[in-house]
Amino acid sequence: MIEVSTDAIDAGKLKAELLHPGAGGFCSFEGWVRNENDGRSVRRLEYEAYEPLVIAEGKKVLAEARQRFPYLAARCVHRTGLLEVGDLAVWVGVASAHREEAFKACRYIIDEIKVRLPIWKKEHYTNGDSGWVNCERCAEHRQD
Amino acid sequence: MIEVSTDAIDAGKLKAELLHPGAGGFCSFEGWVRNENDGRSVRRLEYEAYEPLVIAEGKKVLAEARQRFPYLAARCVHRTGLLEVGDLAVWVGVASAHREEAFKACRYIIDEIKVRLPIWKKEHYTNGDSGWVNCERCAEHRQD
Amino acid sequence: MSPPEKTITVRYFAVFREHAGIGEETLSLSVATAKDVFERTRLRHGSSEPNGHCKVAINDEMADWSSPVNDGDTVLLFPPVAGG
Amino acid sequence: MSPPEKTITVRYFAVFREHAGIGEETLSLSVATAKDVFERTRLRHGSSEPNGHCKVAINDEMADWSSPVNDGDTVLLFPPVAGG
Repeated sequence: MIEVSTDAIDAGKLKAELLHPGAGGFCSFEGWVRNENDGRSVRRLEYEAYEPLVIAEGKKVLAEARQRFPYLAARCVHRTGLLEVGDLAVWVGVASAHREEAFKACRYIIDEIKVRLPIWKKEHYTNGDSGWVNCERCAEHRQD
Repeated sequence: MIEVSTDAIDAGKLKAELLHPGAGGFCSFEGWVRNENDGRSVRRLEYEAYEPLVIAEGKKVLAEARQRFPYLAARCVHRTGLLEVGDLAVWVGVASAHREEAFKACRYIIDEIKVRLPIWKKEHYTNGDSGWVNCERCAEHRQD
Repeated sequence: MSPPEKTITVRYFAVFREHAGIGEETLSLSVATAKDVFERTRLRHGSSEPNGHCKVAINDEMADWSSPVNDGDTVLLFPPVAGG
Repeated sequence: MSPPEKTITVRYFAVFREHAGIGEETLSLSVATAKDVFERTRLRHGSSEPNGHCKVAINDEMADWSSPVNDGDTVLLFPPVAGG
């Protein structure tokens, strides 16, 4: 299951929903807003997502991960809106019988999410500038 | 930092202590007591640890992981005593600038802990039997 | 001979929306493919080409730049993604 | 000629402790190495050989089976570990 949320992500609650009596291993990944990117000092981040396709593509990613690394339960939530340094931007959790599948499925899910799902990140720097990540060459005539 | 605990592990509290403004990725692994092992139905587990050497060897493992996959902060807690199905037996958390180091260091730490630290696991089966894991051929004259 | 005019709703996201100053508009365009829509709206979103990092969806399904667009379709123009 | 007798404290863990029915005992043993201690206490811990899966520590330091033991040392006999 994958979700988009404008509210703070409650990692403990999400994990509790993955409990399974046959699960011996649980791996989670959290993306935190950090204070620096590419040498620039970051004050906050802004995430925009197109929810219908985040959900549709996210389901495909989870199904692919399950086929490759059979797990018992997995879940992903991505935050949108304005986030401060230290805030939780994305949470992925995978429960499986053994740790191998949990680690590999979790890694697969976050790697695919970062490149396939329609989610965009705008960095707001401490010097007042801002910029969309991966978009240096997107626009010919950007306002700076 | 590595610890042995007879009390329930509070994953949320442990994670909060790893928060770091330069951390963009956090990976955690949890070992949960599951209801089955090698085809036998498990009711509960009993963990025994020799704490002085768990701490000493555990520190070495964390230092090795940091050298191979430079992370910002890491922590591990292993539970001892009687645990029921679904209980949290071990928690490993790693925060790093990027996700690569967090995943790899977390995996390295749990893999090494499982084979190097003086911690033993006794399975109590639903049929009333019990047995120490990995010890089938340890004792010549075991009472069964 | 140019293709017949079609009514196409175009949606802009993230940097494209900011550059266009609008999230969505409905246009009459002589277009055959998603790539044609991208090029005909260049002045709006400001990007010179649908390179490998930009993506497109038609009616909420991920599509290719060569996918055909039909009268009444909604075309979503996605700048490079950056989740997580 | 057997080595001189040494006072050695031996500690048993997990299945070894259960089999010995005791966690620790102090013995006078004619031993040179950790392996000798393992073999001299075989009837206690019940294991036939210090195979690759058993481990040993001397005075709270991980050791090898060929490590020398000295008078007054504490030798810890570890059955195969199973953390996590």
